[in-house]
Amino acid sequence: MEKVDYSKYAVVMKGITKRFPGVLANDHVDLFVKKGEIHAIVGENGAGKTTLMSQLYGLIRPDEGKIYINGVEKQIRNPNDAIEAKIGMVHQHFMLVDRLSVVENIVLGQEPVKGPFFDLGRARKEIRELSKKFGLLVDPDAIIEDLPVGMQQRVEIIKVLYRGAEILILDEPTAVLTPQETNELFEILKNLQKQGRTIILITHKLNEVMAITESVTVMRLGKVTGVVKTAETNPNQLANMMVGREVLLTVEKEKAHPGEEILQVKNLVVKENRGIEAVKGLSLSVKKGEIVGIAGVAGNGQTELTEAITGLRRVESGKIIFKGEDITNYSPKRRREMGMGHIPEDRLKHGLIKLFPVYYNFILGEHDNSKFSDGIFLKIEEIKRFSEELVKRFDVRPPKIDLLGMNLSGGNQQKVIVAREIAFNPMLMVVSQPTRGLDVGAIEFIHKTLISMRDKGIGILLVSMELEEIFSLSDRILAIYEGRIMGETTPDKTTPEEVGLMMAGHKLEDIRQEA
Amino acid sequence: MNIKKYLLNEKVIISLFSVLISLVIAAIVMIVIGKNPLVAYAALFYGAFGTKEAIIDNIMKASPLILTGLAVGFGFRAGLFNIGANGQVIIGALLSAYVGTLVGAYPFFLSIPLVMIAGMLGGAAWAAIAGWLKAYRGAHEVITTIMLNYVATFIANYVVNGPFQAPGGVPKSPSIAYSAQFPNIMSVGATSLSTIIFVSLAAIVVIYVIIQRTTIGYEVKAVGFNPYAAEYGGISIGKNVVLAMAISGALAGLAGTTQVVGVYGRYFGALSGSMGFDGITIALIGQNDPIGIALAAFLISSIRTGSNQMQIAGVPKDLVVIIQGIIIFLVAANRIIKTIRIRKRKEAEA
Amino acid sequence: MRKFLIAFLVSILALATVGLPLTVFFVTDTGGLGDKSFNDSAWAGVQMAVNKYGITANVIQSYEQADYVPNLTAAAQVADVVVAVGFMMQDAVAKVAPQFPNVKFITIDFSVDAPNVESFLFAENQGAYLAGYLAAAMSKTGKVGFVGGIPIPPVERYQYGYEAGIQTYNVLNGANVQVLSGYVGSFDDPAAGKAMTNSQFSEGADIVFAAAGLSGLGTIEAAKDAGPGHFAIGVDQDQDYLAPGYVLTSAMKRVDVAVFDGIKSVIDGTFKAGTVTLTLKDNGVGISPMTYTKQLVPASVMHQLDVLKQAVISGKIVVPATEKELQSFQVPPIQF
Amino acid sequence: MNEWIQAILNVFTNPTFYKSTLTQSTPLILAAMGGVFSETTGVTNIALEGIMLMGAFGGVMGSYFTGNPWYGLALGTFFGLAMAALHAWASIKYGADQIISGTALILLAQGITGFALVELFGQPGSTDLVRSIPLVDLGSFKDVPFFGQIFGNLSPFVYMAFASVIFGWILIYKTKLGLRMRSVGNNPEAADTLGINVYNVRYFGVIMSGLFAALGGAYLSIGELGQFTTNMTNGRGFIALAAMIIGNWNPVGAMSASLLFGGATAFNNQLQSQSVLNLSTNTQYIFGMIPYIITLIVVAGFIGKSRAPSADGIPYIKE
Repeated sequence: MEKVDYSKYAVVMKGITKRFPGVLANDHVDLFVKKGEIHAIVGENGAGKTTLMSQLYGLIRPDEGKIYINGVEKQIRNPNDAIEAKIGMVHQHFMLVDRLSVVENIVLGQEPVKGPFFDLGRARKEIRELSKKFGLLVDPDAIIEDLPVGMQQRVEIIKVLYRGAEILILDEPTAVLTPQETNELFEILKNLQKQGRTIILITHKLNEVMAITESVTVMRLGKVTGVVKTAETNPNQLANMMVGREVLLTVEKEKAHPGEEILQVKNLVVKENRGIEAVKGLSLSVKKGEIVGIAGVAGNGQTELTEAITGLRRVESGKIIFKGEDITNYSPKRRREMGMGHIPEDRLKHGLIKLFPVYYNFILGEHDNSKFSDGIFLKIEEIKRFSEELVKRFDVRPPKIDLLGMNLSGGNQQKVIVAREIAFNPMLMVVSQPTRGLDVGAIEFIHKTLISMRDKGIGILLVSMELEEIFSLSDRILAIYEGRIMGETTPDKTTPEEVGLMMAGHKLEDIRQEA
Repeated sequence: MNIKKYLLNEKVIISLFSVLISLVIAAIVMIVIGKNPLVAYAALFYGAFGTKEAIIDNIMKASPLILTGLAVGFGFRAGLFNIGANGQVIIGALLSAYVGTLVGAYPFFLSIPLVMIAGMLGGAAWAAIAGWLKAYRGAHEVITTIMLNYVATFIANYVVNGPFQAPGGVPKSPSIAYSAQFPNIMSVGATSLSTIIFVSLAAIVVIYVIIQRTTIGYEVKAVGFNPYAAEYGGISIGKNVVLAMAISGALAGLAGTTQVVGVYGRYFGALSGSMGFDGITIALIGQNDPIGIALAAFLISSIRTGSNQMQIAGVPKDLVVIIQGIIIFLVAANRIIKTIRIRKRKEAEA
Repeated sequence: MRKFLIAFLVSILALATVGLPLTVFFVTDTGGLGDKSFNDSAWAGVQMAVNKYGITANVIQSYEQADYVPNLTAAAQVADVVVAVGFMMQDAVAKVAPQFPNVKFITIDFSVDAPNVESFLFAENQGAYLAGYLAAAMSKTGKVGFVGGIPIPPVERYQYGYEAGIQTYNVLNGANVQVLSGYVGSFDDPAAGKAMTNSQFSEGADIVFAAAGLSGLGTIEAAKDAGPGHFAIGVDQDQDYLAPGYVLTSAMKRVDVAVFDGIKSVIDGTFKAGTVTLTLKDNGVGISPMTYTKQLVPASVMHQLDVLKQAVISGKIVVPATEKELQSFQVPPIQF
Repeated sequence: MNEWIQAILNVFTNPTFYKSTLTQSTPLILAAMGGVFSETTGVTNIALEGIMLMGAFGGVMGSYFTGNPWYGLALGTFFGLAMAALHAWASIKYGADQIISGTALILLAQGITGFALVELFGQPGSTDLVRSIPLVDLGSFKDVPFFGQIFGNLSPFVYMAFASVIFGWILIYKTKLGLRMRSVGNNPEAADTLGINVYNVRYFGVIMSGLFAALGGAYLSIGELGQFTTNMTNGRGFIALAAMIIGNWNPVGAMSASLLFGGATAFNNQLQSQSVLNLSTNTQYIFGMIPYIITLIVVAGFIGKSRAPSADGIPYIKE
């Protein structure tokens, strides 16, 4: 075996293997990260990137393999060991205590004390110094739940720096950011790099990889499928390594033939859970046979918008008109009966009942349809027959209808939801994040299904955080920012940059005027 | 149904283990205080099954326990912890006793259903308060039902010491009309086997069907498993929380009613006893399954019935409460038992 | 297996009974032993009989009221005499007793009409009457208190007898002693009893009579805390010893004597079915001998109590037992 | 009507009403503080009632066997700690349903105290009288009108109760341990990633709840009476739980709500003791309901809204 000098490397992970019940999450993974570089780990969802980093950070322990930090073998049994080894991690889902202040979150676990008491003054001072040094401005006394996502991410980064981290792991840091915020983040990262920090970036966005990293480790299905220098590769090659075949970057589709307007939203105002307005006087319309894509960064009112349209959230003011009827105050049930389908953003929260068998999940929302019940009793035989049919038609695996929802894979769960929503012949489909967390095969399937629905004349409102998805599916694109539509365009008349600017709060007119 | 599969079901094993472990712990306690557990358990068994009276008594005790067990279990199905069955028993019993005193002029086929409906409505309404507070005011049902238990007790005490008191100054209601009383199947000595057991058996079937076969059951379960998805599916959470509490309360109210129409013939003293709390034990042991609940109710009633005989053998009655506490504890922390089993399996493999 | 078990058990139980003159089973109500009230007192009576006659005795405590019938039945199956205590058991005894014509039942606080049941009732109001008079006579503040558990008939008899005693004192001595009455709502919450008593002390009462089961222990504790000049009055049993010098007296109800006499009558063969109301006359109720407080009570008051006692016994005074009777109660002219 | 005004005025000008409010609130404050400690770290503890009962029993047992009530206090708290540890063990290590585990512990406490009463003291119902913790006598301050009557002669438990509130408030809001408790109660995963041992912090919170609730129980037995009687806590644990919720999981709030409940009871006692009113015996039942109905109204959010720690009641299970 080749002898490698580990001391050049900030991080070496050697032969890391981690098994979860039924899954081999990491299969003898090797990772070499040089001191002072920005190193990307790319791969599809489920490739094992986060699992690998969680082991580096001590959140879970490897079944096999060794970890060397700066050439020295380290036992990292828990985050404390990681922090001691000067490793810090910014998680994809922020690890912030939302009711505590910024200061309290940052110093948590390493609190400065004065006698028996927690020294808030000193903590505040230290944080001010840190944020000045790295250009990460944030109000130390703000309560986390009141801060926007971008700010929260800064808190996360300061948190890591406060612990003196030399090695920073960032897990999908741009997922919740606008392109502009992303650029700011990259500036910060480069600045950190200049000050001698090593950065490991988990992502699946190849343009980001190309933009700021020095080297890349590609993972697929728990294994490393390639290690390359960024300068010596290109997105297509990386994509190939990621998915193991040529990827279809665009979806094949005919030109749309929109019909009459089926959904109109007028001056809609909706509040989010904490009582703050999340949708602020938004208007839009969807015609039969077209896909209207809503582009936006997470947390700009998309969730509230779709929930209001489907009846899951109260409307403060404004109108929702469906098939010419004002449905603003209709129950979700009534909307369903009128022909509104909904593929929800969070399939485990809204779309599926994990503890119900598949055949019960197939009738969710239609259980009192006369096809499945006589008003009191369920027609179990009929429900099962219907479910068998759908399982076959949508190729749900394993094809067992009495399996519990929780025992299906994410892709198959999504298939169940899509199948169910299509099966009731909706006229409008509100689709939110339909491919989040799915593998390429499933994504392709869902995309094709959506296109074929459109071609059958169904109106589709598509909300997605993936700009690529919006571009490849939509007939019209609307960009949303802080609960307002910033502009409308079509994929062939715009660029991702332009939409990105809208997503960051610039009005389309203003952008085009400036240009 | 595949019986073998049913018996090997993890939940069933957890219940059985919990009961077993608690009996073993109780046996150790008995040894510590110098009593022979074999003698005590033999007495327990004899007290529960040794005589005709014991068996009848056992069935009579199990009848309301099946109902409170179903009540708590149905609540659990909807994701609700109805710790207030006691209060619902009381209100149901009071109302049925009141109606029972009014229906003397009617034939039994009218008065009996009237009284039963009154009792169920009473329990249902009382529970629905907690349901409404949960669904529309966000108040946790554990707190509200505990509070409602106290309020119900005070109401009952007030009523049977005042406006609804039988002559003679004893805190009990007047006797209900003869036509509203359930007939006995048989009597051995002073112990009578009343037809109320059929009410409980019927309730098992009805609840089983509701849970497994009806849209109500579908909706209630959906709300219990995942309220967000239920709402997404057009199922009203608020309505179903109130409905589930009301059904749960109706069962508890029915338990109270059976005591009025089949045992005492009136509202009488601390009629609810510990039925409500026992219902929790029973629902947990029965794993919220109607048939499991029926079996668990018989288990608890056997322990309760037998414990009187155990007292005579010199073991304080409080031991039964300890046994129940341990069972609930172990079912709650079912991972303790799972861990023990896994450890054993590993040892066996090693 | 089952047959073996039954045989085994029956033999255990039989072994315990063979060769002894009499087996007595005592079935408590849900209050159970340790209530410092009629259950304890009844058990004391059973023990007296055990000591005197060498009978064998056992107790079954009822966990809930649904246990009454089964427990009475179980007891009647093996015993010669069954003692049942507490008026909540009335219906149950009425059901069980006729099934066991050869077993004698002794009931306390309620009566059942059956050829094998001897029932003992108590005129609690008569004992409380004397206690009330004594309290009024001893009060320095002109206010006395009453703390009840839950307003059930025996407790109410104590209350109205007590209030009648105070009224008597006022009328005969031209005084105006007031009574403060309160209920704590529970028989087993001594802390609540103590708080209620303290409230009454603060409103000027200096002697408080508690007819509140275990809650009444709080009253005694409160008197002790409040220091000299404050007294509690005990109930049911002689509770004077619980805080010597602070319990003025106890309004007693000799459940023990009743039970003992009942058992004795069975042994003597003089058992007679029917209802006996024990009164001052037969020392079934009364006030305690005041072992620790006698010296504090003026001889004149002692004398007056004696006179009143005789008047009650002779029927000259009919002590009220209910609120209604109290309202129409007229104190007859008494010469001390 | 006039006599009512007169009576109510009497109540509020009587120092005993205030003293009684303090003594009635003491067990509630202590137990509610227990609840605050446990739930701040994210573990629901409805077993307060049972822990109080064990504390009450241990207090008398220790005092009985050693003759020293302070040893009783020590034993009572030890019992409380043991109960809480059991709850912690099941709900933290084994991810048990915390409400059900709490229910089980209440039953266990009732069973154990009832059983031990018979086995150790030879009789059910109540124990013998034992020495209780002496009152704090403020000497000549007692003679100060009004205030002397309120504060002149209080049980040390009353001081302990208020001290526990100050202690709890400082610990939870002013120390690093408190910060960790709050973080664990709101987002255990986040705390975990910062190397905070979620389990240990939760064990600490739950076990502290055992300490305080047991003190509350011990007050009833060796603070007030010198005796243990069956089920002497009589629902106070549940009232304390309600006080904690009404007090928004905050020590000071919980204390205020406890004082409200204690005051309601004291008011009830004092009002019944007003001879001018001449209340019927049956009114007791109406008065008795008041604290429970207040609780219902408050938890229903008709008076202010309270908000539990985000992760309250949710077991934290790694991986």
